[in-house]
Amino acid sequence: MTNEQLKEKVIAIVPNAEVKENKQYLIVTVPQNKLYTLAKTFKESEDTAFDYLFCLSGMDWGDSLGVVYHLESTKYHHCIVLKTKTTNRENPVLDTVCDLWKTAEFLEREVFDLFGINFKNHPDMRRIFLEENWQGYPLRKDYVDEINIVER
Amino acid sequence: MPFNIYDFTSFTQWIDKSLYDSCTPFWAMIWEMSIIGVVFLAFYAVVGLYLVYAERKICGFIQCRVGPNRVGPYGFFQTIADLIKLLMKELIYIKNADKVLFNIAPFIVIITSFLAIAAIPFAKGLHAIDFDIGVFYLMAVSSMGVIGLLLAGWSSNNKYSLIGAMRSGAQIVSYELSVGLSLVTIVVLAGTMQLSQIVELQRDGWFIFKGHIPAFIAFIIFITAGIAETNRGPFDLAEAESELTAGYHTEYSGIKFAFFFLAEYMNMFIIASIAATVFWGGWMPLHFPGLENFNHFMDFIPPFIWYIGKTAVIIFIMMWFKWTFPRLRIDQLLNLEWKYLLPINLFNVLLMAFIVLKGWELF
Amino acid sequence: MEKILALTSNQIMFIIFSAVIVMFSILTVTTRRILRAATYLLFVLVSTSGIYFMLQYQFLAAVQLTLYAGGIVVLIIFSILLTSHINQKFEAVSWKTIAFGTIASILGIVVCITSILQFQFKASTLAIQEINMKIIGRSLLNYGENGFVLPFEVISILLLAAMIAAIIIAKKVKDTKI
Amino acid sequence: MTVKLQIKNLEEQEYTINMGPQHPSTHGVLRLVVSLKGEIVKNVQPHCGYIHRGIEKMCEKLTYQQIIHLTDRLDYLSALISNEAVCIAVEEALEVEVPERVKYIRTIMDELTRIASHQLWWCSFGMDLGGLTCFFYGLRDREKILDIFEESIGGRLILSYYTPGGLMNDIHPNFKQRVKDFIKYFRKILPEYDQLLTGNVIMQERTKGIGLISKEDAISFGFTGPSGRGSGFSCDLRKQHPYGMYSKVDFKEVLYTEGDTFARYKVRIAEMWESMKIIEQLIDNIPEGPYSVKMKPIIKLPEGEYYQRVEGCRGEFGVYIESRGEKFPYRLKLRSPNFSNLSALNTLSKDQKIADLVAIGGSLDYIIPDIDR
Repeated sequence: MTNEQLKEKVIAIVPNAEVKENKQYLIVTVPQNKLYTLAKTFKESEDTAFDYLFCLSGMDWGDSLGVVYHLESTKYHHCIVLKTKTTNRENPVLDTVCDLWKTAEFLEREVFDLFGINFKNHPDMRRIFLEENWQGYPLRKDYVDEINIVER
Repeated sequence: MPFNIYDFTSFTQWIDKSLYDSCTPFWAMIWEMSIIGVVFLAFYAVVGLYLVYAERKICGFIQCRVGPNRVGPYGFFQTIADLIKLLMKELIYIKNADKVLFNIAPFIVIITSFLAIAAIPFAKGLHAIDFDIGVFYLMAVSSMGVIGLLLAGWSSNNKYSLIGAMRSGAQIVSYELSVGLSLVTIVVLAGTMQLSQIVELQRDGWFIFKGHIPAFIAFIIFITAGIAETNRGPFDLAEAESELTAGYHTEYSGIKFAFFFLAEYMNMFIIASIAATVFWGGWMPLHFPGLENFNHFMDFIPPFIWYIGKTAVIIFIMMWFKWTFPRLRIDQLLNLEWKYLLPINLFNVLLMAFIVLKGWELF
Repeated sequence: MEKILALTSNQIMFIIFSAVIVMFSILTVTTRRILRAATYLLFVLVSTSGIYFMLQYQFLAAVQLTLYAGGIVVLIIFSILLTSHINQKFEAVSWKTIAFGTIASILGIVVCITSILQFQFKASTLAIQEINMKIIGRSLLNYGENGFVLPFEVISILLLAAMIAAIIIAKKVKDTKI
Repeated sequence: MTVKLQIKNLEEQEYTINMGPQHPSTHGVLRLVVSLKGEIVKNVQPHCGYIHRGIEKMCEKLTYQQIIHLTDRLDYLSALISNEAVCIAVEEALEVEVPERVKYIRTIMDELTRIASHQLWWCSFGMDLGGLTCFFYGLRDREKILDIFEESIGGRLILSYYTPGGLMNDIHPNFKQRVKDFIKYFRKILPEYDQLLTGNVIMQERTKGIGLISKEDAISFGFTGPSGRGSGFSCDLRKQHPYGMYSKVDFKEVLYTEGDTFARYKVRIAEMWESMKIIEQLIDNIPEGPYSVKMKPIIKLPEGEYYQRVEGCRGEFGVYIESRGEKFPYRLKLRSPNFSNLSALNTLSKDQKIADLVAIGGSLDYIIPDIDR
């Protein structure tokens, strides 16, 4: 499927999605409540078949926190980038995709650990790298650690 | 002093007689016991240490490296240095271990291997005890060593140790059957269990040659099961270092660890000795009926050299196995014993009995 | 001192072995840790086989070692390993049990000692002689006089039955709703 | 009199052991909490983070040239390949075309890295199975590659040879000859690996049918690299999304469909052969020319987001850069193959024996710094 067709499909499912295209990928930003529906449709429908989530990155855009999903279809070899964000920095909650792609279970735990984004319906939402009693979320831009982070 | 390197009988009798002549029976006995004890202890330690050295050299050779080569010429004193290090090491105190059993276990392991050595004929007349039931005695004694491993594994209060102990227990108890049955095959052929007689019967050809195919099968099974009984690779599941760190002796340190280590090597030596004695004629030179000149030439090599040589060859084979094969899994290990070795062995005993009854002699 | 020096090796060994047996028997029943009890039992059994060796009764001694020390104690230890934890201890024994135990053991001692004292030990003139393995083997599989083939067979059938039963018990039940 | 002996039913009793953080089979400081029933593994929970260094956070305060040196420290056995991901990402973003010579050398170096990495994997896999001799055989041959690296690059493990726009310095004049000598030598020596381990009955029994994962699961877990290709998941980025010289050389993507430990083993052995093939095609044709293009001392990526995927030795390695036009990346995410592969460990080792868990871990070939980052 070409990027154009994918774009049409995205708009059909989520009309208010923000679609951008760069040299590599089609980048789709969707509201947080629509992400799971879109992801599920994309994974399950026959003509898209995005069965391979090759990257899941947590993001801190300053005003909002979010997650970027890089998807590929092993059947058609087309890729797409999904983005979703939440402006709630105190208690950010997004939908989990770990029932669609099993790799997301660990990757989402990583995002939770380093960004503090909670994933709804995730089976095992714990910190993965840091200790259980670690204060704060290190990869956020406003994280302060006076001892270890030296500002230049 | 009637010293003869071909026959130690007169030598040992001379020592015995001169002791009983020079002092009261009580002291003579005490002296005799002490001499035997010291000689065996020294032998045990030296053989154990140099087996470790041999293993390191052989394994180095197999793995394209040199092995120990710094302490003494060719690293000859490396293991002695290691022993001194182990002796001086701290004995780590385990807080929640069952201290009595924890301390007893290495001794049980080492004593059982020590007991077995007593019955092995090293050369003509060089024998601590020549039991009428020599083979049976060896099996009986070697069956007790596993208790030490089980106690060590359990009393360390460590899960790895416990798994290692369980494995070694299951393994040794199973493989004992094969060791026993393959020896029984030869006992059927020899008609005696006395080790000196078994050796003597091989004057005109070793049992592995005389015993047709069953003796050969029995030898293969004995070596396989023997390696398994000594917990050596590829059957070293009890101490599988990639899975269980060190198995039953994970928590041991210093000299107590050295005991396990030494006992492992001595058990290997014992298994090799038994194999050499029972299958390859012990100290008996290589003889073939009819080739008088050849036989006579072979007789010039002292029996002790023959014995050591044969044992060394078998030990080398065992080390070769260890450094070549990957390790088995526990269920495969038990399958091998119960589904293959044991049935083959039982059939083999029957075959041997049939051959002996028919009186088929190879030569 | 004079008396000690006059002892023969057999007597010394007998004293050592019996001391070990008595001591470890008592320890076996008094210890409150089950694996230690099994280990002490091992020492008792090994010492007993030592006495057999002393009597030149080597076959029985080796059987004692294989079956009791190498077989049964290993099984006991193995089953303890599977079931008990290192910190487990027996409960302290109540005074009633101690009283009954004492009475029973005193009675036992009295019976044994009286029967031993009443027995007429005859001095044997026969030299100590090893019992040949061949004789044992022949009589074990002999159906004539002094033959043991019937008990031998009966025991083997019993063992076979036990083995089959053990296999059936150990076998996992795949489907519980039969 | 009540002797309280709790006879617990072992069939229903699970107990937990900690494999690691210091354990010979985890190849580093990974902690696996393993629930066992007897010898059977019921559940494996990896606990990571023992060497978490926060590389992604560090990258946010480093220039792109400096980031190269950090990517070495992720998967130290495929250091050059990780470097390449960052380099290509930066080059693509700046629309810089690197000279042909650079592409040739990068591809040869990548494949040498791959062979070296697979050799070390073979060593440790043999050791995990208990065949200690493998370790020395593998290291003996790996040493030869490291010598080649040392001559041209200067380092042996953490190489940092690539830089945005080309290479740090040119290859040594001996390089071509030594690589050719090595290929000649290794073509003879690789069948020895098969003799020692692959053909061994014990090894095959230990690995066949163990640690099964289906193709669907492999894709779902992002189970890439040789491990994924053992399950038939065609995930070789050198074929799917070629970079460097890969589109111009002839090589096969090794695929096995069994999905067990032995398949993963065979994929890696076959990949060594393929890598040698690639190097042989390139080594004689390295064009003359500059080894680097002139870049500005401070690289500023235009605003936007860039993603570069490369085929690491253990699977897909990805770099996701979001730039806001500064000399530092705004956010740099590293997609590490080992982390995704590790997430499948529980599925792979369910209901296998402890010994199999070790064999499976060996066949996944995880590198802990890459998991923890």
